Amino acid sequence: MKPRTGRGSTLTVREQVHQALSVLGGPAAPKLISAVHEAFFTGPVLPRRMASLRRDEERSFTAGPYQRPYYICAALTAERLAPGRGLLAVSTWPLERRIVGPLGPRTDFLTAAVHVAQQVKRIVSCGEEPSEPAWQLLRRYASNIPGATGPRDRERPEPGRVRRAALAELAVHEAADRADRDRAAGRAREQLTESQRLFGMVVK
Amino acid sequence: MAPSASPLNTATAREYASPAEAAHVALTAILADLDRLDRQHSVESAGVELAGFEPAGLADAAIRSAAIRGVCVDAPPGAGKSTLAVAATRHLTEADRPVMIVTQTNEQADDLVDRLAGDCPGLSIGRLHKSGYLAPPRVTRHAGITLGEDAQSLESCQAIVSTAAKWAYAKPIAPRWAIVDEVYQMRSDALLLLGNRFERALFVGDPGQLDPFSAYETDQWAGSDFNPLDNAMDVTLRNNPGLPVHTLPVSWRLPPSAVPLVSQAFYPNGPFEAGTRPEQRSLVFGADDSGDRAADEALDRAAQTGWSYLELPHRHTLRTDEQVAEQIARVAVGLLRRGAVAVSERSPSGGPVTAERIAIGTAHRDQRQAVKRQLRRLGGAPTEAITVDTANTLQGREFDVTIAWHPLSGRADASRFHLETGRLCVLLSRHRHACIVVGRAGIQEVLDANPGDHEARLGVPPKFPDGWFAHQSVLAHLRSSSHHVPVTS
Amino acid sequence: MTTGQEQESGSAGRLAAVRGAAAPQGFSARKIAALLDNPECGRRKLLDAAGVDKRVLADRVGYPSLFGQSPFAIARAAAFAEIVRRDGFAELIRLLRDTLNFSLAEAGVADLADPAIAAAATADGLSAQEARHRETVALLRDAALGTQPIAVFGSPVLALSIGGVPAYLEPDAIVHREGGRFTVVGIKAFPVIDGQAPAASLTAAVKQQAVYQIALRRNLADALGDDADSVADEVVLVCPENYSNRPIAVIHNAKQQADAIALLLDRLGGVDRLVADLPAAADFDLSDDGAGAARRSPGELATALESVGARYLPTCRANCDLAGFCRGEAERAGSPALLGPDVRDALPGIMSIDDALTLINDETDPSPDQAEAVAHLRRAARLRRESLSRTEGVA
Amino acid sequence: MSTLQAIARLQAYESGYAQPITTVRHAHIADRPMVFIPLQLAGQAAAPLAAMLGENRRRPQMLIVERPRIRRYRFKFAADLAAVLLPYFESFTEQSFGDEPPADAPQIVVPNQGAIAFTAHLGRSTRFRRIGVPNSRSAAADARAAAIAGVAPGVPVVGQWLTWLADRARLPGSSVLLAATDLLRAHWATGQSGYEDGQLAALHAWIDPPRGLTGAEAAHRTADPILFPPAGPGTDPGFDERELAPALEACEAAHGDPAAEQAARKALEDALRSQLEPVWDQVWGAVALLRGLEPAAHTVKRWEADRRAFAEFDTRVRAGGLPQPRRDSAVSSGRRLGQYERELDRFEAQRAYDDPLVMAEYRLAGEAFAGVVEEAEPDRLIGEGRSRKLRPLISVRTSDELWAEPGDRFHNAANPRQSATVVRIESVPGAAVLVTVELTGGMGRGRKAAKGTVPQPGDAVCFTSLALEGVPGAAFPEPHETPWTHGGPPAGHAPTEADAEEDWD
Repeated sequence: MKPRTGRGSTLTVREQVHQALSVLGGPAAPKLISAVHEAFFTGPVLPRRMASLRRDEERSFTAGPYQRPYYICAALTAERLAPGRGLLAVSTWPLERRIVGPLGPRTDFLTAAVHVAQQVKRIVSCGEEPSEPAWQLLRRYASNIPGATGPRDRERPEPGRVRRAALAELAVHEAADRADRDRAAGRAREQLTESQRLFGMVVK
Repeated sequence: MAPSASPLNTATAREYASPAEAAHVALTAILADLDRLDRQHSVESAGVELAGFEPAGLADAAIRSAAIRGVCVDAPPGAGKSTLAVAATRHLTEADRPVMIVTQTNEQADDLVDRLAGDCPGLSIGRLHKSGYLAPPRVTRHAGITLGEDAQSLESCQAIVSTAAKWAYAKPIAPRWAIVDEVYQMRSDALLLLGNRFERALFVGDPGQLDPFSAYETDQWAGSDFNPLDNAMDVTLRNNPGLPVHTLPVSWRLPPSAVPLVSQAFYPNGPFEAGTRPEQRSLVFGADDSGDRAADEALDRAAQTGWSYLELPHRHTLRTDEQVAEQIARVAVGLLRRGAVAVSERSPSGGPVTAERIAIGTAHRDQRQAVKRQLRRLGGAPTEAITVDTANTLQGREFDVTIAWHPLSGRADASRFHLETGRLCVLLSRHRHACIVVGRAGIQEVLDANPGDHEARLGVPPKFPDGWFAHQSVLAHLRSSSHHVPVTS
Repeated sequence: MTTGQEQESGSAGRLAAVRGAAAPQGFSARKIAALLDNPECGRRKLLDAAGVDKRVLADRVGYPSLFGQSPFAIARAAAFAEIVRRDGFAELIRLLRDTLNFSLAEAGVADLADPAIAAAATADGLSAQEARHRETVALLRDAALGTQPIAVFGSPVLALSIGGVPAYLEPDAIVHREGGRFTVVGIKAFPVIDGQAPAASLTAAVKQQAVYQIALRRNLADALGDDADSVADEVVLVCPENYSNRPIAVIHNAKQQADAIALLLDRLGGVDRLVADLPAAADFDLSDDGAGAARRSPGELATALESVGARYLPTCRANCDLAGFCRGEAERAGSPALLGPDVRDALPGIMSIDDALTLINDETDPSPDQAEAVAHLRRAARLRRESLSRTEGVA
Repeated sequence: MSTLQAIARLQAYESGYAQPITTVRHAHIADRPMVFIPLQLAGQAAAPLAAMLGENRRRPQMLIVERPRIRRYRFKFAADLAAVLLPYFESFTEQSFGDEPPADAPQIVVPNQGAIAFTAHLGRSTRFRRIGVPNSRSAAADARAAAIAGVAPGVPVVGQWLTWLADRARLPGSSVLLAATDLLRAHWATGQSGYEDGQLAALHAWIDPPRGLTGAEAAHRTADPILFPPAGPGTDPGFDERELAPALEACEAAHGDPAAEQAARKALEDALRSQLEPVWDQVWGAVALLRGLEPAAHTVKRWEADRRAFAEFDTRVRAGGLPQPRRDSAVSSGRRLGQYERELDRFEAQRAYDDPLVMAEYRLAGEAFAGVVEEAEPDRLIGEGRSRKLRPLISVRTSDELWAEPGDRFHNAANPRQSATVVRIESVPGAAVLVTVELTGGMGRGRKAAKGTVPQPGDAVCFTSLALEGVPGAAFPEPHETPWTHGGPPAGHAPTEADAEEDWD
């Protein structure tokens, strides 16, 4: 019997994590994943349920590679290609997207902002009211991106504006960040086994 | 404390041929700023464009903006504060600008009146005073000084001199230029009381001396831009960041032997140098024995090196340590008995160091009393004219020789009060020739064990130098073999 | 003035012996900053230098330390730190842009708590802290030389030698402006309300950051050659704003605290002497013999403690685990210190409360050195008697 | 601390019981004080956890916050507090009429300075609130209003009152908000350090130990935080861990299930009561001890000032005045400091005039002297013709250490309006001095002194340099006239929406 979350969801944890990560479009820590799931799906995912997830996925991958359409895997630190602390990612993403260099945390944050803003916009354009957690999440991004909010919309940031602001800052980091990712991804392809490419290199 | 960033930095003496020249340059720069403010002011009140405002090197842009209404001057000990006040008064009154002069004590007010009357014949001077004030000879001896208890009766005078306290109660008269003296000893709430009596002001003060204080202890305004407990200079600068701040670069009081220590220990932000050369100052004695060996040795050291540290054996004592009080009295009496003569640029042939030219400085009032009693006992009438006072009251005064009761002598610990930088600075910077410090052994240990609480407050920039550090460096200097006179037994 | 390290290089071994078989207790920045509270207390100096766990020791000698931190305080601190750190230090980066004018581009982050760092280095036989320290220094160096675009160093590890005892210190963060200075950042859960923070907490925080400043300066100097002004005198404290959870940054100049602590650190030479003066038999071994029996009895430990002079102040109870023991000692000795510095100051040259009382009550005659103080005390006692007798009924 | 107090501490240590350092009580104790003991959740500045309060020692009221991390519950606490305090305040305004001060005023007694600071925090975090009425300016505003709905009408008002109390408590000699530890320390010296006197339990034990124990023994027992919980606002970390944490978790878990909520709330209340009750008794104990002392003459006057101040602020609140600003302007901070300083001088002088034991401190410091009149020249006149004035001379023999010099001015402690100028000081046998002073004032109108206004030979007299009446402060400019040196006129401080909606998490 697969573990279920409390709030009536019929999805497994890995499915919920996948949902959330697909919204964010980049590596994320369990707490954020939980917040996203609460904002747009069926409520929070208890972080401790995600604790063993990466290891379970790795086990099932090594048992029979690519048996599943996707695996919840690791993000790799650019320098050591080791699993980034506490970060979860999706195996179907291009390797570059799972690399975390010095600018990685920032660009992933901005990318996530873009996607979250789009998600909220979608809900609004369907004439529905986004949940308070959704607004909370959007605020969390908006308040930390220059130009994402004005004096008027601190409470209910305007998604389009948040998106534009995030893209604007992304443009600043783009080149440097891309270079880090490409370089690291290249090394990973040369040096790492398939499993390591997904779950990172761990020095024993 | 010296304001950190200053828009214009008056050159330090090093860059000039002579201290005199450096001082002159500083003075000229200050007067030039007064003119700019004044011109801008008159233009403003005339409400016309600033046409033909010739560009000058200094903070003209800033000064053109109405924000700039004052000039600040940091003056280390004996750097010619009153000379500046007199010069500024003459400068402004000659341009038909009446002046109000604000001092912190009646002593200072009378001194200034005396100087003004002497240096500016023809200047009409008003001395505004409280009821019950008795004008001292140095005031009454001049003609052309009008005394009065209310400002209106003096309004016709070009310069009106009074204490901040009296100005605060005086009936308002038409705003004039203000010259505020000893502004670092003036509390900001005291300036707030006067703020509407002037439109432009020259603020002069010594950043190294004691901060104003209140018997009511509170930190409720810590970090506020208007903390009434802060000194008037700091608060004015915090609210008017653009004000030009000058530094007078030369001390005409302190002898060359004293300047290096005082400057580096207490004025890291505004170093200064001596206006005199070592050979211009000397202290000689008629007799070489006063009957007290320790006192004589301390006096001889002081005469040779400008400093001596008379150190009694270690022990914890009451604040009023009779032995220290007695030793101090013996030094003072010895000074008189041995007929000390001070040779200086003022009196190249030498003038006697009379009781009037000697001061004894203490930290506490009861110590002052203890010393006075010992003086009466050991010296009698001849010592009556010796000034014995606490650091607070000695501020701004000048003497030939001073004797200081070390604030940490005989103590088991060092409180914030005893570590206060300004207190030590005042005690060590009143003299023209020599300073004798008296204390008990063990001060080093007390310092090492009590580094001070170093309390942090948001919005309150830490003061430099820190009292604990100043004490450490001063003590290191005093205990060096050339000044140290330990008393055994 | 020679530095503590030079003087102390030899004493580390002897200190280890004093500590015995128990695991050493590392120096924390707070512990080091505590030097300012009571620098001349030999007892604390020695025990800290030897890395003895004062809390356990206090327990063993029957004066359990009354300190403790509420789980709520701990949880609150952790939760707030999480807010500041999450999303790649997004909140901190916002604050750096507002308060230190960081440019948009300066958003690079390094996580020095990443277990991979330790993992990688244990391979070369380093402890986790050594490894993180090595990595920290390497990255700081790169930043200083401009080869790495890192603006925020999270959980770096600095090294500082305390009287010859090496200590590893972990600031919350160090930030760096390209071509600019390094600034120590502390994340604190006490609030800044209308621009003011509780004085005690703020002062403690500033002193703590000052210790990091010293370590950072010394580490950079070792790595890059002397370059004192590459570290800003100002520290940044990130605290909750008013009554909310929203982080706000405040800047404070910590030079005074740093100067004072640095000077005291260099004077720690005293430890040498303290160790030397310790009786051969005395040590503070808190370990057990493996069979669960303590190596040292409470009695032995107490005797060892008494053989090192302490400088008890009532305020010790606010900042030292051993305060209870030292108070007990002062009580047994009837020391005036028991009644606080004010009373002690009123009794110069009088060593015990009993002496004071017999002198005041004219039961003994003062020594010449005491005469003055005693005369004053007797005058005071007389006035007190008079005034009380003048109004019966009270007392 | 003076040498006299050092002596008192030594005697307390010797006897094992606290010793008096005054002969009368220098604070007013109201007929209907209200004791207020707030507790706060560790780690947060103004997170109320509970409070025990009331006018009746036997019927304490308890307020608790079962979910202290949730703002709605904090506002509920503030509302509950208002529901107790506001009626208490109003009960004093009913009888007030016209310019006469109300017959009595509220008096809040808290355990310690920490509680006063917490009172200020509570005031600060509630006084700017607006009552949450949704107003359709924008969706955002509505959402926010919804969020702060439940801010009951009383909340901003009680916020202003708490702020007023905390401000007034800074004023020397005021008795509207008193800390029990301050009250006790101002009247007794213990045989422990001043630092330790900060703990109400120990301090109280030294002064009023249970039967069969000395103060020292009783104080020793208070070291156990389980028997003697701290007096707040911080709770004992051990208690937090063992009892509070589980109790609060239970409340969280029970949320949504009324029955369970009831039970959990009850459990929490019991746990908190165990921490509050001992303190409650100590504070009331302190009030009783102080009541037992005879009030000093001037307390009446000072309490009248408190009553007037109360009435003034009450009118201001009723008139819907603005809440106090976050920080003082230049002018208001200047005015306040001036008032504090004048009150401090007056208070210290009054204490000395009211209390020989306090006066003794000044005698020891050489700022006062007491003795017996040896000679008197009661009818001495000086000056000529119309300007002839009555200036009696008296010579007082005193063994007090006197620092004075001829010309120094003193005041007759028994006749404050009479000042005495030192003419000469001669030392006489028996380690004493003979002080001759010239008297001015306090002798009636005529050329002859009114009967009994000039001390006679043999009279015991005391003269002090302390003056009961200080000089009034100079007039500060009006705020709108704030000079350029102090940044010019400040912007007004009407609370903004942001103030009203400030987070409180």
